Amino acid sequence: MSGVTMTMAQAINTALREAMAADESVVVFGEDVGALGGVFRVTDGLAATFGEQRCFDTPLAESGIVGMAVGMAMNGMRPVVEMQFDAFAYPAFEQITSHVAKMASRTRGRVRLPMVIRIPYAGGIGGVEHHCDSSEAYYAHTPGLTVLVPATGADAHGLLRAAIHSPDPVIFLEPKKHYFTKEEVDVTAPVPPVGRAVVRRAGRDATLIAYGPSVSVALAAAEQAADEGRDLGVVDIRSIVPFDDETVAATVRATGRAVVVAEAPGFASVASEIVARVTERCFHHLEAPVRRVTGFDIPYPPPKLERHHLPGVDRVLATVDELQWDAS
Amino acid sequence: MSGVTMTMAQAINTALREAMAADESVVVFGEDVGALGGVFRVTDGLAATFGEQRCFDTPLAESGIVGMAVGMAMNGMRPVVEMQFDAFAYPAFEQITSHVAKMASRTRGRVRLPMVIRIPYAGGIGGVEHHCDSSEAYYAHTPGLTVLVPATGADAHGLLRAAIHSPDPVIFLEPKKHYFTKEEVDVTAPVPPVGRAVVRRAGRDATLIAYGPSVSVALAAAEQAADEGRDLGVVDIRSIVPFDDETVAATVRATGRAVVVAEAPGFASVASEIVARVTERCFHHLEAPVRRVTGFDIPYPPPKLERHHLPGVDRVLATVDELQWDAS
Amino acid sequence: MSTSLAVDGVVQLVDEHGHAADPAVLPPTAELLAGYRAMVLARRLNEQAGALVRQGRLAVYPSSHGQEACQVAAVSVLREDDWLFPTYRDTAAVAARGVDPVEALVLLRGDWHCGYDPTAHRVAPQATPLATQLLHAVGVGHAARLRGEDTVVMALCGDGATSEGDFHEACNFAAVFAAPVVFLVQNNKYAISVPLARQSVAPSLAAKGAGYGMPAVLVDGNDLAALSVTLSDAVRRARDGDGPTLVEADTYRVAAHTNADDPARYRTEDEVARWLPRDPLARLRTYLIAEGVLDDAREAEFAAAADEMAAHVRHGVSAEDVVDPAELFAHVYARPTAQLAEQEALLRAELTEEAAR
Amino acid sequence: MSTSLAVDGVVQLVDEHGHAADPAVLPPTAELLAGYRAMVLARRLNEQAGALVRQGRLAVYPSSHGQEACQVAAVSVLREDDWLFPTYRDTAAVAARGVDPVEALVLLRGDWHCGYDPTAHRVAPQATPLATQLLHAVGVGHAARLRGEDTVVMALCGDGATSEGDFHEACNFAAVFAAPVVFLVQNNKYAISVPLARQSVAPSLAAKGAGYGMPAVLVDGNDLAALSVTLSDAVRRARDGDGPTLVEADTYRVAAHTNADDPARYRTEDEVARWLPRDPLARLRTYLIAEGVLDDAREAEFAAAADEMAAHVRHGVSAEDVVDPAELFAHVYARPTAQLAEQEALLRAELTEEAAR
Ligand SMILES: Cc1ncc(C[n+]2csc(CCOP(=O)(O)OP(=O)(O)O)c2C)c(N)n1
Ligand SMILES: Cc1ncc(C[n+]2csc(CCOP(=O)(O)OP(=O)(O)O)c2C)c(N)n1
Ligand SMILES: [Mg+2]
Ligand SMILES: [Mg+2]
Repeated sequence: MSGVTMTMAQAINTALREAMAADESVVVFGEDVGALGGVFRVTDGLAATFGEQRCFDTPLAESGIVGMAVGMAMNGMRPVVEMQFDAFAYPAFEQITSHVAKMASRTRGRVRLPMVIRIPYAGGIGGVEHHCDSSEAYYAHTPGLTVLVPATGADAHGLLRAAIHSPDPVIFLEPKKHYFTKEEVDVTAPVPPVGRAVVRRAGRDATLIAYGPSVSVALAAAEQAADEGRDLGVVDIRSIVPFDDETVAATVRATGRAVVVAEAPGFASVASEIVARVTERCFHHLEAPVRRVTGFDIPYPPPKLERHHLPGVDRVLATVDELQWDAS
Repeated sequence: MSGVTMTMAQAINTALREAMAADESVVVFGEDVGALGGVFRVTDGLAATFGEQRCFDTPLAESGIVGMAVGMAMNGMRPVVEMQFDAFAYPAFEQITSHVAKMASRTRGRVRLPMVIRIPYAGGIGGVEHHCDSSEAYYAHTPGLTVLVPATGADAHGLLRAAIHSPDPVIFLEPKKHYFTKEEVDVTAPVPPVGRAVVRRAGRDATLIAYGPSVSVALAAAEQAADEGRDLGVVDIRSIVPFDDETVAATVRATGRAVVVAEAPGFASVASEIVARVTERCFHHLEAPVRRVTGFDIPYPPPKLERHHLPGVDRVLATVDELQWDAS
Repeated sequence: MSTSLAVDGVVQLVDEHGHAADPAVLPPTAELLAGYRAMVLARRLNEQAGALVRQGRLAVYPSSHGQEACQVAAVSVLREDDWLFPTYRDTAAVAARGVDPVEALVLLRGDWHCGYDPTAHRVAPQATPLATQLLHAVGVGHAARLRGEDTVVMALCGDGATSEGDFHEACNFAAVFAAPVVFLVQNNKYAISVPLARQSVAPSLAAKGAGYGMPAVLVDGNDLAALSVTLSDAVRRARDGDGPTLVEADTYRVAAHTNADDPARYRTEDEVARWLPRDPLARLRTYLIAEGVLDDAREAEFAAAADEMAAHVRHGVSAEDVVDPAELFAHVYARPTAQLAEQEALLRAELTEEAAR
Repeated sequence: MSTSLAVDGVVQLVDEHGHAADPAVLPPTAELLAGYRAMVLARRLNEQAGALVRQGRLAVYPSSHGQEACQVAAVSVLREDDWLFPTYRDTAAVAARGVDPVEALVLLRGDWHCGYDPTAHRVAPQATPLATQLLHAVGVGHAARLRGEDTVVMALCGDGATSEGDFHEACNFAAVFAAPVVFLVQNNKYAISVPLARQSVAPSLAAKGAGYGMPAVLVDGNDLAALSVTLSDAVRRARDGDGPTLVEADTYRVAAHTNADDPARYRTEDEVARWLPRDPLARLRTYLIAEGVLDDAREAEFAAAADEMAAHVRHGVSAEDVVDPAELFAHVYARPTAQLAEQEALLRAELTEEAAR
């Protein structure tokens, strides 16, 4: 692999650069994405390289940003907009649910919206209230949206290229705790397909199903379980919508046991969906009910308490322990 | 039962009247709720009876309505606001998720928001786009909100009284297809508790789990199944949050088979949650995976096509047929 | 023309008696005649659609009766490559733009959410969620500007919609980016039952322009001449790169909000009656007759065109043009997901079974 | 006082050289002296909090350095039973209102989202989602009016926040309901990195008042005297039932957005330097010395008070005051649900096990 070591933020920056260089219609805008390069520096240098017409700051209004992107996408552009933090995408919720998601259906496919809404997402950075929400369920529940969540720098790069290339609108959730995680990224690798999960680790005893910020937790748990003699596989969903039933179900059928790991509150969540659909598909292969390790059903905690809320290795392994091992 | 025959709209109107008469701090506001009495006439006559200070129209802005209600609840009132239709609550989404749901936690319980957001909800009335969304998943996934969905006139009356009385903010989803369904309602009945499901029909063979507009569908399906010799029970969830695991799990354990019926798109929905938690709790009692009959994962269809989308008796019974009856 | 950009006072060129104080500032008579004809068609469309609702052939129709001058002027000032962003109430404007009214009525007949191809006529889908479309209009305009095109976007909304946050964000974005957008607020005094006084206590809705650094004009919304001149000016400014304009049209919703509405609950017949003499068609008719360009023959000609259009609408709306339910799955994504393909298969199987019964 | 309600021109009573053109219109000297003292404390709080961030004892601090006149005046014009709605940047205002600054800093120390009791001092939690709190302010005010109370609400926001839809809806609701709210926009020229020119191309943010039918005033935000007079007027109007006022304070964010920010990326040192001579403390100090009411003894007294406050903050912020994690479940609902009780039990068991290891 002809990789370069870079942070996830740099991988995303690289993807944006490549897309902007390749296609004049790609424009980047949002709050502080211009001169500042974004509060996480993800858009660093784009305004300087591509000019203020291609990368620009907007007035401070998220509904405005998304609504304007809708119009630009209606008129031949491929906007890539940034919501500064997860909870600050909520003012744009109406635009997202009532227009971004529905325009193609509304117009019988005559008006498609090739746009990407990038959202620095989830917790683990000690951010104050409103800066750490895991909001994927809202989007995943809304038909018409594609919802991608990279867990690695390589996927952040590749999936963002795929997202910008997509004819459909994409919610692109960037696990902010990994923004500054360094990794070797091969920017020449082929763009991964949208809608495919990936097995990050094979394992015979049970399957951990995770996405985004929880993939590293699942991998660490599997590592530790291995020391204790239990062989856990890890599936990284990557694409929440469309969902890759094939990969996930095949893995769970093989192990007969599964735990879903996700940061968001568990109730009516993507984790619930994964439990439901895996159970529907693998029922007679299951030795134990599919379990969830999720955030609690509480508002995101203050920084000093977030470690209690977030699914950690211990909680994952404790849950794996409960998968009725005696029964088999 | 000392009932009076009335529509669900009248039952809600009665509950509002009683609450306003009993407590000066109860105020009703929203779009067209004053002179017009609401587009569904749910607030009919309240302005005339209680004066324009207690029931009034606002400027046309849903975030404004909910945000103002937050402030009024902070300052001693019990606002009951109406969102005109389900999809028109989305502009208020930020206020709902970031404030309504979080204020009590944010302030360590020092500021509670005793407010109710009434939302005419779901489909079945041939409404044009944006008038028929089933949006319960968005609210149910948001910790801090109580989410109630009556299926009958009596519950609409009783649960709304309970909602207005609650110290916590309540999302009150009114199945608009039942607004003009007539029913005997005993307005002197004790106010039902929040958080309790109710068994609408006992049944030994399998359990249909439904809420709101789907309860009547489930009951009709059970009726038809009975003719065909299959004894289906029906549980009406009523209170999505808090969720009554006890009642639901007990019923499913007894039958060993269950189908969840709901109008909303199934992906990452309340139906997913019910499948997941029932499976977690009843795994070894299940003869077949818990199944879902939900709306498709598509934007709400145009009026002439909605019947294809909505879970109907046939689809429910076809799914019941698939519950692996040979296996037992 | 500077008069039309004055914020104080209402721009009016032809008064309700059909009298023009200063004929020199009026648009060419031929243009006014064409506008009158278009208003005749618009009125007829409102009437025909209303009749179809009463016959149960349309589910619902929000009429622009009384607002036909706005409906026509909003469109007549546009070039073919400009864009129109209409609301649910603006079916007549959509038709004036050249969209087949039968296609426009697909929404209200319940067959689909939008029956026409928005790109073919550069007419956005008629917007239901209030004020949301104004932001799309800004985006369409800004995209054109980035490509160096001189497209202009005409964005419509009602008085009620001005209270929404999206109205504010759209005006502000347009002003900050000098986007080529004309915001035309049809102030018809009601948002369903809620009167203007509950939307705003500002002296006018045009007064909002100042807060965005945007020129704003209050114009007699029942005066086609005044609207045409005002909107043309605004379009020219936008086209020249001088940014957006806010135009408030002072008009009145003569009909109910929709057929489902009961206006007796919130306004008097007297109030409506006071507005009827200000009818946009009547005054222009008087003026054109006085000018000698409108005579019985012309009127008959226009009436015939309206008849023809109405017949086309009656016929088209009544045709049983059933949408294949499978289309529900076809457009959600460019390529249906496996999940949707499964759901479509389920529905198809059900339909086959249903048909077999 | 009518001068302070003039929209054209900036209300200024004490210029940057400490000179008062018309001493007769100034607030009583004792009041100004008290205001100066409060600004000294506010500045010290900004400095102390900044130091604690550098020491790693606070996670983050958005400083109001340079905006102390706004912070102090917003509070000094209120009665005890009035309400204050502050933002994340308004910690100094919260402290000026009598809230223990240590409690206010709980948010930024990361222990909890709000460390004080909002009802005790009638200070809402410091708002993070921009402009959202303005609507709550309207609701609090409207509720008071419905009960016949003459409470007034002071609602703060920044220049950036005026672009949000909620700003628009709050102003409009307040105007329509004549709610007793004073909107104080601290126009400090930046929203993080985004300069005012990207928020608005209107001649001023005060110009937005016209669109709501709301009196609006542009005031020198570094002139405590001008702010006090202007805000007092606005509070009086609100109290008298005459509705809301929009006050734009022309000021400058001297410090970075927060410690995490790098202003070198978007503004020059020169620009900052040009604002320093307009410092709110320096000019009032000059004026008060010239008036003979401020001398070295007084200054020493104020400095001592500031020292004491700073020591209290240092000590309080450093105290290990750990919140019981179980509290995460305690307040979500008035009575924890069975589901939350289960989750709390899980956490408690984990913590017990952790402790045992
Ligand atoms: C966001 C949103 N909220 C509520 C509604 C419901 N609704 C439909 S029309 C209407 C009144 C609109 O009034 P106005 O903007 O004046 O337009 P008009 O109907 O008078 O043309 C309302 C409240 C809606 N369509 N969208
Ligand atoms: C709804 C929302 N969007 C984005 C943010 C992120 N954010 C925090 S502060 C800030 C700038 C605010 O600028 P301004 O309103 O001028 O206030 P100032 O920081 O200058 O006091 C931004 C964009 C937020 N807090 N809320
Ligand atoms: Mg109107
Ligand atoms: Mg600012």
